[in-house]
Amino acid sequence: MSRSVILKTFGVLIVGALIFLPLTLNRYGIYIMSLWAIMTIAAMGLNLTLGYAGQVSLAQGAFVGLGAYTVAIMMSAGFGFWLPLLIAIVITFAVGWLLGYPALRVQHHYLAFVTLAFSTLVFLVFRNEEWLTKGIYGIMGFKRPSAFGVSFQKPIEFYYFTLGALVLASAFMAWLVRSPWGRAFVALRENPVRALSLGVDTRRYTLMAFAIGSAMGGFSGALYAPLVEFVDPTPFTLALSLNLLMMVIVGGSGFFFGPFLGAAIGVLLPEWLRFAHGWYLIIYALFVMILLIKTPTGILGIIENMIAARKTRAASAARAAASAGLDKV
Amino acid sequence: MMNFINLILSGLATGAIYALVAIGFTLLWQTSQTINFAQGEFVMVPAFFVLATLNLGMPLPIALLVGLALSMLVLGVLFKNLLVDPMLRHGVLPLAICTMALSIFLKETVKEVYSAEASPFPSFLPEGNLIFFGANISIQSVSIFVFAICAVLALQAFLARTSTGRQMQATAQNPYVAKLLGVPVERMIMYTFLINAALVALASFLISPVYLAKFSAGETLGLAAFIAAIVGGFNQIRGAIVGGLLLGIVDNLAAAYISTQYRGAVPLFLLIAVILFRPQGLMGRAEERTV
Amino acid sequence: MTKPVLSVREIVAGYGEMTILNGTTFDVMPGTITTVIGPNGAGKSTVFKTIFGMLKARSGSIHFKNSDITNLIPRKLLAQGLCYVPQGRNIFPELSVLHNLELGGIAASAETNIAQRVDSILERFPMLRRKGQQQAGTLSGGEQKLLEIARSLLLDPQLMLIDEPSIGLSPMMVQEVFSIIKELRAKGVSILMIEQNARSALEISDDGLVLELGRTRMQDRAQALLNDPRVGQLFLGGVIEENTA
Amino acid sequence: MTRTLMEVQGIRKKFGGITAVDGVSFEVREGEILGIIGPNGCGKSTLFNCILGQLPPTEGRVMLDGDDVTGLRPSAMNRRGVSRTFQLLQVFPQLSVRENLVLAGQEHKGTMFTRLFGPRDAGLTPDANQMIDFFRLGHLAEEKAGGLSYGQQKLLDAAMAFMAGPRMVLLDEPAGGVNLTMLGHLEERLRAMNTERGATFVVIEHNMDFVMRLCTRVVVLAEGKKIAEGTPAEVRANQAVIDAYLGH
Amino acid sequence: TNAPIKIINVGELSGPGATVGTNFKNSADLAVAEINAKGGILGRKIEIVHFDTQTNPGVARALVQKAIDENPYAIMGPGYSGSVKVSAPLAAQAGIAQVMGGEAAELTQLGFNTLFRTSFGQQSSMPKIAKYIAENLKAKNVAVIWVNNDFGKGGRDMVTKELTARGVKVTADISTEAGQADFAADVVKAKSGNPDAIFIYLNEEESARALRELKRQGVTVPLVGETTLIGQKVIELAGDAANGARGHIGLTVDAPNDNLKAYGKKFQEKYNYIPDHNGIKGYLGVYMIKAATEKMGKVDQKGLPDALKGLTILAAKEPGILMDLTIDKNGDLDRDSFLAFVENGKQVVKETLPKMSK
Ligand SMILES: Nc1ncnc2c1ncn2[C@@H]1O[C@H](COP(=O)(O)OP(=O)(O)OP(=O)(O)O)[C@@H](O)[C@H]1O
Ligand SMILES: Nc1ncnc2c1ncn2[C@@H]1O[C@H](COP(=O)(O)OP(=O)(O)OP(=O)(O)O)[C@@H](O)[C@H]1O
Ligand SMILES: [Mg+2]
Ligand SMILES: [Mg+2]
Repeated sequence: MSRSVILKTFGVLIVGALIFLPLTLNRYGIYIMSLWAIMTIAAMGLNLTLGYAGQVSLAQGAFVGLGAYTVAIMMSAGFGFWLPLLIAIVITFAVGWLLGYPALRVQHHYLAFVTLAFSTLVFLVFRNEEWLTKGIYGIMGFKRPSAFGVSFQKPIEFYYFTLGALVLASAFMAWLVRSPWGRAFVALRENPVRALSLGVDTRRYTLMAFAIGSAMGGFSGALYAPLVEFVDPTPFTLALSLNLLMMVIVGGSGFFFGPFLGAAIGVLLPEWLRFAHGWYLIIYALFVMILLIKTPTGILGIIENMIAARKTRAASAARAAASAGLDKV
Repeated sequence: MMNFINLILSGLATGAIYALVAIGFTLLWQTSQTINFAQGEFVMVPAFFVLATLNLGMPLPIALLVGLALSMLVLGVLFKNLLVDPMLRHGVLPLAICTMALSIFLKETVKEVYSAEASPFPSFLPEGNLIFFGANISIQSVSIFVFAICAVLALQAFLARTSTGRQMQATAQNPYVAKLLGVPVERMIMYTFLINAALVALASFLISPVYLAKFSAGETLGLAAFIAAIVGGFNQIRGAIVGGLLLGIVDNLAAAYISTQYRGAVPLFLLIAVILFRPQGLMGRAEERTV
Repeated sequence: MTKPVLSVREIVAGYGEMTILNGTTFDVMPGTITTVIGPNGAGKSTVFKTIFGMLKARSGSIHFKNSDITNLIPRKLLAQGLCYVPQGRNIFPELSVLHNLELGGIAASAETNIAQRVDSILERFPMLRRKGQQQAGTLSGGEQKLLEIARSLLLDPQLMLIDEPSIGLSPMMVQEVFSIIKELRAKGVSILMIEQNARSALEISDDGLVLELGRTRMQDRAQALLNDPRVGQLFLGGVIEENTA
Repeated sequence: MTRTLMEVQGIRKKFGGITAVDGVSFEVREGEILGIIGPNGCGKSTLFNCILGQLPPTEGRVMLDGDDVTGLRPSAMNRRGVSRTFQLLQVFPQLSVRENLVLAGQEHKGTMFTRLFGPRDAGLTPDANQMIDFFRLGHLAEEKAGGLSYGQQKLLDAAMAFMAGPRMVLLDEPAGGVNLTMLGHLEERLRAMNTERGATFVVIEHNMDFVMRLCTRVVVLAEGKKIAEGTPAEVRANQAVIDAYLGH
Repeated sequence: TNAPIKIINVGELSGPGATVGTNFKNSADLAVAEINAKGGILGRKIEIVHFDTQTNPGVARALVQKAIDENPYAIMGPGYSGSVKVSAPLAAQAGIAQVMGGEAAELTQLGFNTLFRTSFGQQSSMPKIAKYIAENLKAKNVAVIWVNNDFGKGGRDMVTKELTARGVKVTADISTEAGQADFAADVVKAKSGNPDAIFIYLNEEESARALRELKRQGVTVPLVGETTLIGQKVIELAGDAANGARGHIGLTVDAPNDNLKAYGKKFQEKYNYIPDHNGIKGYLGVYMIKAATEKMGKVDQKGLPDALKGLTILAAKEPGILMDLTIDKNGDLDRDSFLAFVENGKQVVKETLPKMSK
């Protein structure tokens, strides 16, 4: 009981910090917090595809890009924000579904390389199809959204907007992974052959895992565009996909709160390290390596192991007691 | 026709470079199930060991030896002991991520410590061109080509023919069983990483005169090597050669006859097609299992 | 009285925080077959893993002949004349059957002629010769197990640990494996074997051992155990409520 | 009364040059317990894989309730009420024993979408709890399945196959590694399901005592071909079977 | 007060633009050190801080925001046009001068009156090149080989426009990738258009590789480019193959100018390599700020943009500015430039092209 109290207090503190801390930050701090919220959404999507369903994807960055471009192109054409947002989600869902098909044939590193290729192809399209994307010059001149007469123009306003989106996305995710689907996704990861023979339609679940994960990426991209108010191809290279992957693994893949932590490390840590000037990336890379060496299952993996160890100790004691109770026949 | 020969020859030359990088990549996979995202950087770094030694006033042959030794130490022993050992049993992914971080680390360190500029790198091979079918091709390229082929043949024979090679493969497939059969698992893994380090060092010495020594040189190279390895067949060393050469040629033909803007896309389509229709790669053998 | 070839004393071992063996103690006499029986999850396999150094003993000691072998690594144990056939599937699926077999000889001393031994084993298991070039992973379940057993015969062990050799083997193959085990005994090799197929195993054994919840509950002559009504009820298929933690 | 539930017609399976199953035909009658025996590598497991769509047969057909179900995917077969166990261990190692069982039971009601909006533990029927108790897995319910002993995993695998209340179960060496006392329980359970619910079983097994006690009919394979079929007693007396399989 | 004057450089210190940004940063540091050694600006030392955009416009925008929050005297960078475009509105809104390295023509047309170039800009160099190709070389057909990033694309668009306007046809339009090693296919493609001249707009390393490949395939038509084709660095890397290449150069360390040479020497002493044109941008930028401040006679953050506008700085008075230059009302630079050839492994200036406003 006391543990749940601790957890609840901790939760309230974090939520409180997310709501009130930005009020004390300068515009840059707020921007970083918004970026964290947006990256968390994308990482959450990848966590579904990779962490729960076990489908290695190196294309999440491309989906963020697709979402961002959809919104930027449509907003520039005067569609407001909400319709483009919806379309971005629908498009990334559909493309994600299609990208799932290779996963039906190949797994693990093979799948990783198919998705890697896809992500590079998407980058080339962003860069080369100038008629649509303005190519390397990028798209500018669209504004942050407003809703119900409330504008999200100012940094702090837009931050609360992204925070709201994050809450929405987390709620959806929490519900999804706790539904029977969540268990079926895990079954895909753990033992697809057995799952199939238990009636789990592994094809559809695989496609769904890709589609939903990608749509979360698209959602995140749709928020990224108005955050930066400029979209060009450079942020959506393979590096972004790799970064998101790193966030998921470092936070703890397959754990609900993994992406929150991972994104915090991926987005905030480089900021905190800026004092180190040119060395900050070196320190960051070192930090990630040391962290992974210490906790190869991610930060939450370690915490879970600790909790499991405590439970096991109890079971172990019970077994020892029972064993001692047996007399020699 | 002349153009075509030119394209093929120069594709082969570039392809040989890819192949050289891909070999180590395949080797690491085949003998320790490690996907090394820093493989490109591994090829970039030894050149800087050599340059640093040259700056101390050493002659080139000494500098090359020092470079080789430092590579074996840093990219072989330290890499294995500090990174791979603690992570190997946790599966492919965390280690792969770790190598991504390592690639950032190596790149940025070279940039901060040495320079962000491309530096010319002395070649230990004679300059000059040979004439093939009327087209010029540099001695450098021919040497890379020959060296890549020799490296593959030697490694292939080593893995397939010698007991040590077989033990290395056994270790990769199932370290648990290997251990209980008495395979010195630790030592086998160490061999793998030492061989890889030696390979990347040699690749670095051969390639850097063409590619220049630059902190970012590994990026394109690493990616191309990935693709080459997969296309050729991840579980066969000789796949790296086929994959590398094919990639070099396809890249050139695509740029010449399809589109330069999308030249990067064509090898990727090749990659996707190969993975989907022949996942074991052109040279690889299928992995089948009964349930 | 002869000295035991293997003596296990008060072993405590387990996985992570979980302690499975709470002071397991028993002896194996030279040149005998000893069969271990016990319910699923009793810790039988765990004992074997601990003896063979795949799992760390937290306390207690294991002596082989005259030396202390507690927590030695498998390579050292192989050199001393132990060998181990674990439960489940333990092959290199992507290597050929022949290569799998040859890898069994890694720990052999320099003077043993592995090629010749491989040949004589292939003589005994013609199936393995027939499928020599096939990838081991494509063998049937029983064939994989046979491959594993065959592989363990490449060395000259003095003590063999075999974990449920009969799983997945056809009756004829079980007979074959049991007769190999008996031949080994005739050559002076000691065998420690786990079997669920307890009756047939005890019939060829000299000694028997009942393990439950990580402790030795009974140790006696095999014949005595076979005749003991309590064992019959508990582990030979008699029906009484059994004891699980 | 004894309707034909499944008919296997001339199944052949080749792997490259190897013919693992060579034109095997037999039928499974509703409510029977059919044994399949044969030497190692004679194609029993491969036959199961072909029947259940895990592998496409090179030739031949599988009829279920008179419908051609050849090449249906295992999940579809499963939803038609045919489930199976595996010879080698096949559980979900990182999930707890209970989650393994819930998963085994959840995919049978409604469509994928109604399940999404249905209760989380739709698969946790009273059956599941009963199953846990029955297989003596109660004290392990919250353990990760990957940490179970061999025999325990084997039992869990069998329990999963029974979760959705199948009409027909194909068991691939269910007795391997299972303690004899437990095996007695398993046998009773199969018999009970057979008589009470009319469930049909096809059992591959090398434990001849088990086969003799349990099965009503036995099919014998050797080198991919059917060499005998009949009651356990008939089969046991058949010289070809003795030569190929039983030995002396 | 005597507090140091704070300048914040937001540059591409990692990612694809790292070489660009590092040159810019090092040179800016060099300039700051020189100025501080001589007592600073109006007696006050300069303090320069560097932020890394990771070559990502989103990050660049955020960092310019952060820089503005720190209320600096002036902002330097970024070097990539996209990053400049997203960040310029912020600086304009805050009224802080932004002295950047972007080359794209449109940057100074967007109407931000706090934005200043440190280089020539493609809108001034490309017309000169197009004119040379059309009038001096009398070329009818031209192949354009360019690097497909923000820098190369801008140049390619500008030169294509200028060439077309002069009746020259672009018969092969060849995009290449940054870091590309093999130019065989590109050269084959260029040849297939039967050009009378080839315009090459790549980074230094790729220029060298392209030149080698052109030589290998026996191409003899004139090769025209910018600083990035005929700089000392390219010559060093390309060897013989560079001979005969020619082009327009705004500023390079090899220009026939003592100030430039001195700068090149100092840089090389400090950093051990030859700076490229991005280096000169960073160096100039700091001196532009210095000159404008001294003209105002006070350190006035809000007055700096106006002071920079229309400013003419003479190298005789301020050697750090390297060559006389005038800043126009859009923030573009105007000054002399050169036409140079590579002969026998040396850059030889053939002609000085005067300031446009003269
Ligand atoms: N890798 C593991 N991690 C955690 N617990 C384990 C592991 N392996 C076994 N156990 C636990 O240890 C106990 C004993 O397992 P062990 O494999 O020794 O049993 P066993 O007597 O060999 O049973 P069986 O007859 O089923 O093979 C079991 O309760 C099991 O849950
Ligand atoms: N993928 C494959 N490639 C090649 N041969 C295969 C493949 N799968 C199975 N086989 C072969 O098919 C034959 C039948 O295998 P199967 O697993 O069906 O045997 P089984 O009757 O179940 O044997 P056991 O009783 O040992 O389990 C074996 O000889 C095996 O080597
Ligand atoms: Mg066991
Ligand atoms: Mg089988």
